[in-house]
Amino acid sequence: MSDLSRRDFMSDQTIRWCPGCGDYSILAQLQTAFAQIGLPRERYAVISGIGCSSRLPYYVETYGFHTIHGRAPAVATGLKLARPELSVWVITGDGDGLSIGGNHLAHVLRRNVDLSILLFNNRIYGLTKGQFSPTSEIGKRTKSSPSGVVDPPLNPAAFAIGTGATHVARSVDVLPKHLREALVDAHEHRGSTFLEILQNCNIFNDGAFADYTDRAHRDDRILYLKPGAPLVWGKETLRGLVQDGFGLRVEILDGPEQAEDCLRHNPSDRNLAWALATLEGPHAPLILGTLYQTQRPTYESEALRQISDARATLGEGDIKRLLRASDSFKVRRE
Amino acid sequence: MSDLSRRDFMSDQTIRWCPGCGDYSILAQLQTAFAQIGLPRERYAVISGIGCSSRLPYYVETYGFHTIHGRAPAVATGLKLARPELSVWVITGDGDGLSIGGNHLAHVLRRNVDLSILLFNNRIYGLTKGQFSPTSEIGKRTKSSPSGVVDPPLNPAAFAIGTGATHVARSVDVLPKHLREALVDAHEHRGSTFLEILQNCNIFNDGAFADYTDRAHRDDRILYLKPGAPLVWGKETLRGLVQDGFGLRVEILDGPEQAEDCLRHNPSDRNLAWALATLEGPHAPLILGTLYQTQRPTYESEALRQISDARATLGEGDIKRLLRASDSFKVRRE
Amino acid sequence: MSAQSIDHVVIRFAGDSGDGMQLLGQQFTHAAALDGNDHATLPDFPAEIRAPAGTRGGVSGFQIQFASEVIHTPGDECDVLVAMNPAALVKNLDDLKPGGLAIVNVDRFEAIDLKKAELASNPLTDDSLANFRVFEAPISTLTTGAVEPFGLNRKQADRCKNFFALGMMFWLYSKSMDPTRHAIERRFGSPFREANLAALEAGWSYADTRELHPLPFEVPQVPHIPDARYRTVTGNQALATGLVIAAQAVDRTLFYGSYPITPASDVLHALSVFKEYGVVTFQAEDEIAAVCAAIGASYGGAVGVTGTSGPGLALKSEAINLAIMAELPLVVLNVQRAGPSTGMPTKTEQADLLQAMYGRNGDSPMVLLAPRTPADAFRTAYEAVRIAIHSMVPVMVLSDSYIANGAEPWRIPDLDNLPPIAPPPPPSPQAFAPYSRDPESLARPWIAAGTPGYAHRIGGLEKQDVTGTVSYIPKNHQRMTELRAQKVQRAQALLQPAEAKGDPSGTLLIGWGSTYGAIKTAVARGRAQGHALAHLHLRALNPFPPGLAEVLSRYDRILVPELNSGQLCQLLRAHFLVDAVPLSKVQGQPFKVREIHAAVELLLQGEPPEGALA
Amino acid sequence: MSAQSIDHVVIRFAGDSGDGMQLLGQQFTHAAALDGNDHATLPDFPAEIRAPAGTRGGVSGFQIQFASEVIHTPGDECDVLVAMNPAALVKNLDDLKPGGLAIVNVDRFEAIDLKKAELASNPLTDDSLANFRVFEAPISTLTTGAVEPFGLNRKQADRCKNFFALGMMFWLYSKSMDPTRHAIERRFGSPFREANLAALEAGWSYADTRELHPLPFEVPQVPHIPDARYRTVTGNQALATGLVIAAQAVDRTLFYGSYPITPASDVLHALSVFKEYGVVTFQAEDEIAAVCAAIGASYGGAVGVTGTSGPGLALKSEAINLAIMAELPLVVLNVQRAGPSTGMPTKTEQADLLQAMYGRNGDSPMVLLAPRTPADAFRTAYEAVRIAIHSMVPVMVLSDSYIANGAEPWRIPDLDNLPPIAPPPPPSPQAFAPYSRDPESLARPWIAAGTPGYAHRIGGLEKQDVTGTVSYIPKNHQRMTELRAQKVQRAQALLQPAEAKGDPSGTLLIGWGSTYGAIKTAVARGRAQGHALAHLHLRALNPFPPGLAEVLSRYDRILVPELNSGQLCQLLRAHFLVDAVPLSKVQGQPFKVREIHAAVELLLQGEPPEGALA
Ligand SMILES: Cc1ncc(C[n+]2csc(CCOP(=O)(O)OP(=O)(O)O)c2C)c(N)n1
Ligand SMILES: Cc1ncc(C[n+]2csc(CCOP(=O)(O)OP(=O)(O)O)c2C)c(N)n1
Ligand code: SF4
Ligand code: SF4
Ligand SMILES: [Mg+2]
Ligand SMILES: [Mg+2]
Repeated sequence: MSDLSRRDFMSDQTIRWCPGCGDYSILAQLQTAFAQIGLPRERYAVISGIGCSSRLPYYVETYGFHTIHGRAPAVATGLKLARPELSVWVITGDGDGLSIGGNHLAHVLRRNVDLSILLFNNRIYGLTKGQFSPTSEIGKRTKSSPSGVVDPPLNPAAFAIGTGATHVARSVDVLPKHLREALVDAHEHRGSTFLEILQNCNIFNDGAFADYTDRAHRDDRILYLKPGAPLVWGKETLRGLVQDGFGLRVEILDGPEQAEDCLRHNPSDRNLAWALATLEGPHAPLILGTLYQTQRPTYESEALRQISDARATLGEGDIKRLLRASDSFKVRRE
Repeated sequence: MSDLSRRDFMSDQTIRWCPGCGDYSILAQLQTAFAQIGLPRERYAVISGIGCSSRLPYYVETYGFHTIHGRAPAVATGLKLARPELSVWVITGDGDGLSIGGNHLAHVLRRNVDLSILLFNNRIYGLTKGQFSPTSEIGKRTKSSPSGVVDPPLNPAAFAIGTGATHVARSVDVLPKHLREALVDAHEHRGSTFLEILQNCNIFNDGAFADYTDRAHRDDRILYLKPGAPLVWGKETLRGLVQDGFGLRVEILDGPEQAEDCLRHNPSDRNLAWALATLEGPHAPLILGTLYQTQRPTYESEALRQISDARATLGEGDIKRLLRASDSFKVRRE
Repeated sequence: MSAQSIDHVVIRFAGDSGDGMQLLGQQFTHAAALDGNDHATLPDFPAEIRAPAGTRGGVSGFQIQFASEVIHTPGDECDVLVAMNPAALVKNLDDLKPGGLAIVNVDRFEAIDLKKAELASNPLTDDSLANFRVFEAPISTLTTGAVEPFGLNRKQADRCKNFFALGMMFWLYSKSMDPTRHAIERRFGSPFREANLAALEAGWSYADTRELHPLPFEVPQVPHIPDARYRTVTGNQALATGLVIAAQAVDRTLFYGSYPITPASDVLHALSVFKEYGVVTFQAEDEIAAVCAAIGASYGGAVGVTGTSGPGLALKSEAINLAIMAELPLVVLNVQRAGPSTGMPTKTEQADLLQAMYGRNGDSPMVLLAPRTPADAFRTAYEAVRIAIHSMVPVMVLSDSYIANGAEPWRIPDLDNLPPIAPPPPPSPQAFAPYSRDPESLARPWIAAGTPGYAHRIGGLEKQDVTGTVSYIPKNHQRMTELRAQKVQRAQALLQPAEAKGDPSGTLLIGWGSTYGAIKTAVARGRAQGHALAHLHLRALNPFPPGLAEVLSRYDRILVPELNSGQLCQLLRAHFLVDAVPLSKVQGQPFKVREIHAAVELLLQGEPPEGALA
Repeated sequence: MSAQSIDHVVIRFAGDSGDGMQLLGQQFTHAAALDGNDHATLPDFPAEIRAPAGTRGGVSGFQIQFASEVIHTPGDECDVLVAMNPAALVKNLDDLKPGGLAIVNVDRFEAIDLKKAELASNPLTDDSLANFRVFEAPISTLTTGAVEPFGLNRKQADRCKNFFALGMMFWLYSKSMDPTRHAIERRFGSPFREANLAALEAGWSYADTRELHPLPFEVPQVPHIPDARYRTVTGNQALATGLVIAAQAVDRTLFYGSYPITPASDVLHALSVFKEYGVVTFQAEDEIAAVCAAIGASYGGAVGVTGTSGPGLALKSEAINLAIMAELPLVVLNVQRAGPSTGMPTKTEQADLLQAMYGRNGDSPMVLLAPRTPADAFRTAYEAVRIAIHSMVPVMVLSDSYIANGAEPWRIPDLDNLPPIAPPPPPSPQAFAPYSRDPESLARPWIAAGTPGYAHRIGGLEKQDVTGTVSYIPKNHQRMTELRAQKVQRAQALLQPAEAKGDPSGTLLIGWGSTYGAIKTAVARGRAQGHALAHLHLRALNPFPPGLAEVLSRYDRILVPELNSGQLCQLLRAHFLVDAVPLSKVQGQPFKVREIHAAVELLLQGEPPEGALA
């Protein structure tokens, strides 16, 4: 295995996030995951848009590009087509990735460019000081919604599944190990990974996920997805998901033995993933892990294969032939 | 009922579509639907982007605005907020609405602005003379994909459901009556309707839907959705959909009596809608009608209610009070 | 206790971005305002929400000049610098007057603090402060002591130290603490209310007992202030207010479509609380949707406005062109910041002028206006709506970060004195053609979608003159291109004629936007020294105001100070073929008076004025 | 059969957009090329795919001038007009020379056809054609007859009529039909192949037997043509070819990110077939993604190129600024069309110059180049890549619809004569700093992401000089702003010095881009009449070429003909304080030689030159 450590991926730049911001933890796990994956530094490229989250590339000792608001998936697509051998990461926020950049995100997911896309969802615009974002809840009062938000929030995982994404997962800033594993999974998936990372913005939206992630009740409110394992959770009360029509229902279980009756997770079932992504209701858990994963050829492999195929058939392009083309001529001398 | 006729909604402009284009039929049904709905001309506004399809507003004798590429949903949102009493229609294409304009479409659907959005899907860029679009099939050879498209297509209905749309339906240019009813439904739905209309571009993508819509086999390949009715179709061979896990399976039925065993359509079941929208496979039918419909407050009603609430509490805004604000002062005279 | 009277004072508060320096500055400003002092402020903060504590990059500053005479800038140099830590001290020392007073929170000068500030030695003990008077105050300790009774934890207690510092400054300038007491009472709940009040009092008493200065100062009120109501407004507040008043004047809904971006977001925030005035704010998914929604609203008869800053303006450019082609009224606020690209988002600059003028495909002229001071933004926003509706054109307002966040006293206007706003008179349905024109303004009729009898279609393709149908006829395109240009040109009729203030010949300084105060003060200073100088400040940049050519022709030399690489200068040279000389500052900071003054001196000596910035 | 020899001929084919006029024109062009005629073409078609048949709006035209001497334009007026229907006839009649020949498809002059063309009476029978020679040919009937054997339906048979018309013209100008025969054989399957061939032959025979003209004409080949290989290229083809050759010259992958838009799409089409050359084309979801992907590719070491037209350029402006700030090479093709907004998408214009120059937030200079003819687009694209990589800057190429679709003979270059393209030499990993600079060009090193030992971060925030870390230091921003400007300025070193052709004093005509041929011909004509005239044509618009100031100073009068409202004129006035006078045509059509000639005459008489267009 690699003898790299997190330290090898720490740049010399002062980190400019607020003390207590969830971004610190994500950064640490990303650096650790990079070491664990074991590629040399130069094989990683971290591409971001604009936002607090998008400052991340400055802090990672790899190639990095802090681009413009919402456009990181497009920049990353160009890079990946030019350098398919790189491990390319996209860092974005709920505003950057789902508001101004939603279309690029949708298209990169449908194309299945081999990128690991990390969406830091803090349900707020951090860098611009606290306006609501497309994932903010209805009724939330922010600087730009003093009477409460009226836009129903976008569901990031459902949105990603709807675009045809091949790998959709979720993790959270406060669970370092879970997050690290999700990051390594993202790297390993051939094609686009959409990893939503719930992240606390302690300045403008403190405690946005505390209902689920606070140590006090975490164990009772988080469902960790594992392929093949039953969809159950809870310590005080054991709960499980059962199929109900095309959807899911939460049931209280009498004991661990009942878990066997519950549905088992199958990440290759996109309809189940859809049901998991859209599950709502008073006892619905926070669902973490890989909701959906499938294999499809990547965009860049298909695009570049057309080039190698053409070369295999026609030979390496000959400039002279290009210049002359079929319709070139010498003037008939009279 | 209204004594308006289609003729009342025909403008004096020469129509500039290719002879044989599917757009003609859609235009005719829209004009007829307008007459049937029965509002006076000035109560309709038709807002489009750019594309062959987006030329439509010029041909309808109502208010109309041919805007810029991909942005019609945004223009329409502003109009609807300014004039909530109008019946506002958005005309867009698979390029206009799903490529450059995909993000505006996603956000207008999530917000549930009361708009009737008609996406003319011909799976090609018509106006720019035949490049592939986000709905073109893999492998398709076009001017910009001489070796075949490598981008997997976007599924418009699945995309719309993924954004949180409240009304998702599908129709086709060659079935005037079905189309007209779908248009009237779109108007009647309070909130955003996303109506995908399959449309033949006989110049650059002729016969794109012929496998399903040709008279010869139409009756065997189209499933018409009706609330409460079993999901069956076919004349030569009767087929039906049955539930299979979280998804659907096509079965050959022995006879009409077996239809009763098939699943029945429930447009308020979003998970079923998802399964219908993503159904694929050798015998999968073309599914037409309302895949999904639910009621949620519209964006403009909620946004404007904050204004009426404020006025109810604080009274009609008084300019003098605004100018003075709480921090105005007179200089203390010494 | 008596006090020593002085004419004007410049103070700067500097600390970490979490230290509450902006709040402190605002409270001091309010006190000065109530005392009838003229004042101008300059907040200067980092882009990060909580930039790393103790570092130079994390320093947040607030400067105010207040005076017993009319002033126009927040001042070049400070009389007093309040520094909450070493980074704040060293970063601002350059701007402290020789002999000026540095009030320093000595509790933050430990080795670790010096390291964070990248200092090799302690400025309090080495020679760096030799030229200044230094007052060392253990502000953190004293604050913690003062708030002890209220049961705050260490961090919470330390947060009160801005009010301690404010109390000291109130003593030093003999300001009443009542308004701040009220503000604390309104803003904070228990126990923070009590703690902050205690810190404020403690600061005052400390300054008094420790004799921060032998005698406190007093800045008397400005004589002959009209007995009117005033407010201290920032440029962004004034823009928002101007828009609301203008929409009411024309009796239409104000629609503001925007996407958050520094430093324009506060306009969105300000407008979104004006619900009872019928203002509709729409936070869009991006800048393109924001401007398009404003255009849609305007098509529906509302006053469609969109606001952004530089990079956002770039994104809006395609859609602004739609408004130009559709000939719909639209107001675009561009609160400029330092570019290009993301640049320096919280710093000021005037470098979007040529983007505003030309940043669209095709020949696409639009009206450009620029406010000169925070208060002036009210009138500029009002005029923008007026012209947009009068001429059926998009109008851009070029504000900047300095105006947006700076504050000054604003005399609340008498609404009856504002010019009326009226759309072109609509023709009868029979006589109606979408692109018929008012003979004076050349404006086409503004028919709100939904109006019975006028259904019609518009769009971004070239239009046939009068009928508005799509047209590819060559001569028609030429004619329409000319009409669009003339329409903008004719908006001159709504502008004040160009007027130079000062000497009727000699050297003319021309500026636009936020450089007003610095240029005006520099010209006054130069004239006091006997130079023949005048100042002309443009509110309208397209079209130029009537009479500008004539004014320009009267002067031998023309100097154009701008916070960009010479953009207005370029326009003046091209239009008037005058050898205007640029004075370009591109540092994310406003001009200092002395920089302009020095440039004038150099110019008069025949040297390139740029030397003034070296 | 003998033929009458003439020097040059202008013919125009006009019919419905479904009538195949463009194909017909291309075939005729190819025949002229093979005969060694110099030639220039002007296609002119509607935006609609199949605009309504028979209407004026639906007319598609193709004009070619071919000659036995060197020519530079497709000609002001036609010698022959081939009109397939009444709309095509009346719409083009203004451009037919008095006494010129109108070949008319009389089968399409029924009442219904006249109505579609909005004609009250039949031009063949009223007086409208009195000044012309008219040849009435029942082209539809004859074609249907000729193709009868091949079992086509009515519609299919009628589609062959363009080849019938072509056969007639081949007879009239004594051109060999072989190349067209081959083309038909390659392009069409049975039975269309046979039918089209039959139509072609029938047209020839008909012209021969019916004596379309007493004697056919012959345009001899241009004397002294170098014995080299040629191709007839359109501007878009030449751009695509230039890019591929440039990328090969620097041994990097060519990456082209684009979103379809008329008239730029053909560059995407052309490049997407060059797979075996390793060219990667990416059809993005919009223009923003297209340019961003090109920037990403360039960050990865590829030659990143993006292409679009006016409205698309507006959308790309924010991202181009990122390339300026990140100092990455990028080539942006802007194939201009008539604006503003959607404008007239298939018509030509040069009105994006100032958008290209200034349409970005902040001070954001970039290099601008413009090809002057279709063939010249090859060299311009090559130079654009060369400068982008040499100076690590974005470079924009301003082509237009006229160049994009027009064609002319191009002498295939000898690759050894092209200047080399080289990135700034990379420093050692130890000495590496992302924003260190080459002392000559000021370019920073171009390190492809993935290169071991050089990992670094870049972005759109202002950069610290040398290190490239984020910096808000005021003086640094000034310095970096100046460096970005100087870098563009220093690209002058790669440009040819400014040179005026013609008289050394008197009146100078300055142009840029596609107006080259018209200005050159007009200057020649004026000089032949004894006027002292010269012509200077700019390939580089930013920076201007070396020596331009000196050239300008030699002339008394400067006239700037442009297809816009005076944009280059504005830049020249501002930069050089010269009283340059604009000649502005904004009609979606190129200049005619006579318009420029007339403007010169007026100018020399002291009148405003605009009168020439009235
Ligand atoms: C074109 C453009 N529009 C707007 C902005 C201002 N802006 C910067 S970050 C941001 C949103 C940040 O929210 P999010 O993506 O959720 O990131 P966070 O700060 O919460 O991590 C906005 C609106 C910008 N920089 N550029
Ligand atoms: C900003 C911008 N980019 C590109 C174009 C060119 N363009 C016009 S329509 C179109 C796509 C049309 O496809 P679609 O929306 O599917 O409509 P259709 O013509 O097929 O009905 C494109 C790329 C444009 N007009 N504006
Ligand atoms: S504002 Fe919020 S998201 Fe941004 S750095 Fe601070 S805590 Fe983190
Ligand atoms: S190109 Fe296709 S979509 Fe466009 S008008 Fe013609 S047939 Fe219709
Ligand atoms: Mg966020
Ligand atoms: Mg289409």
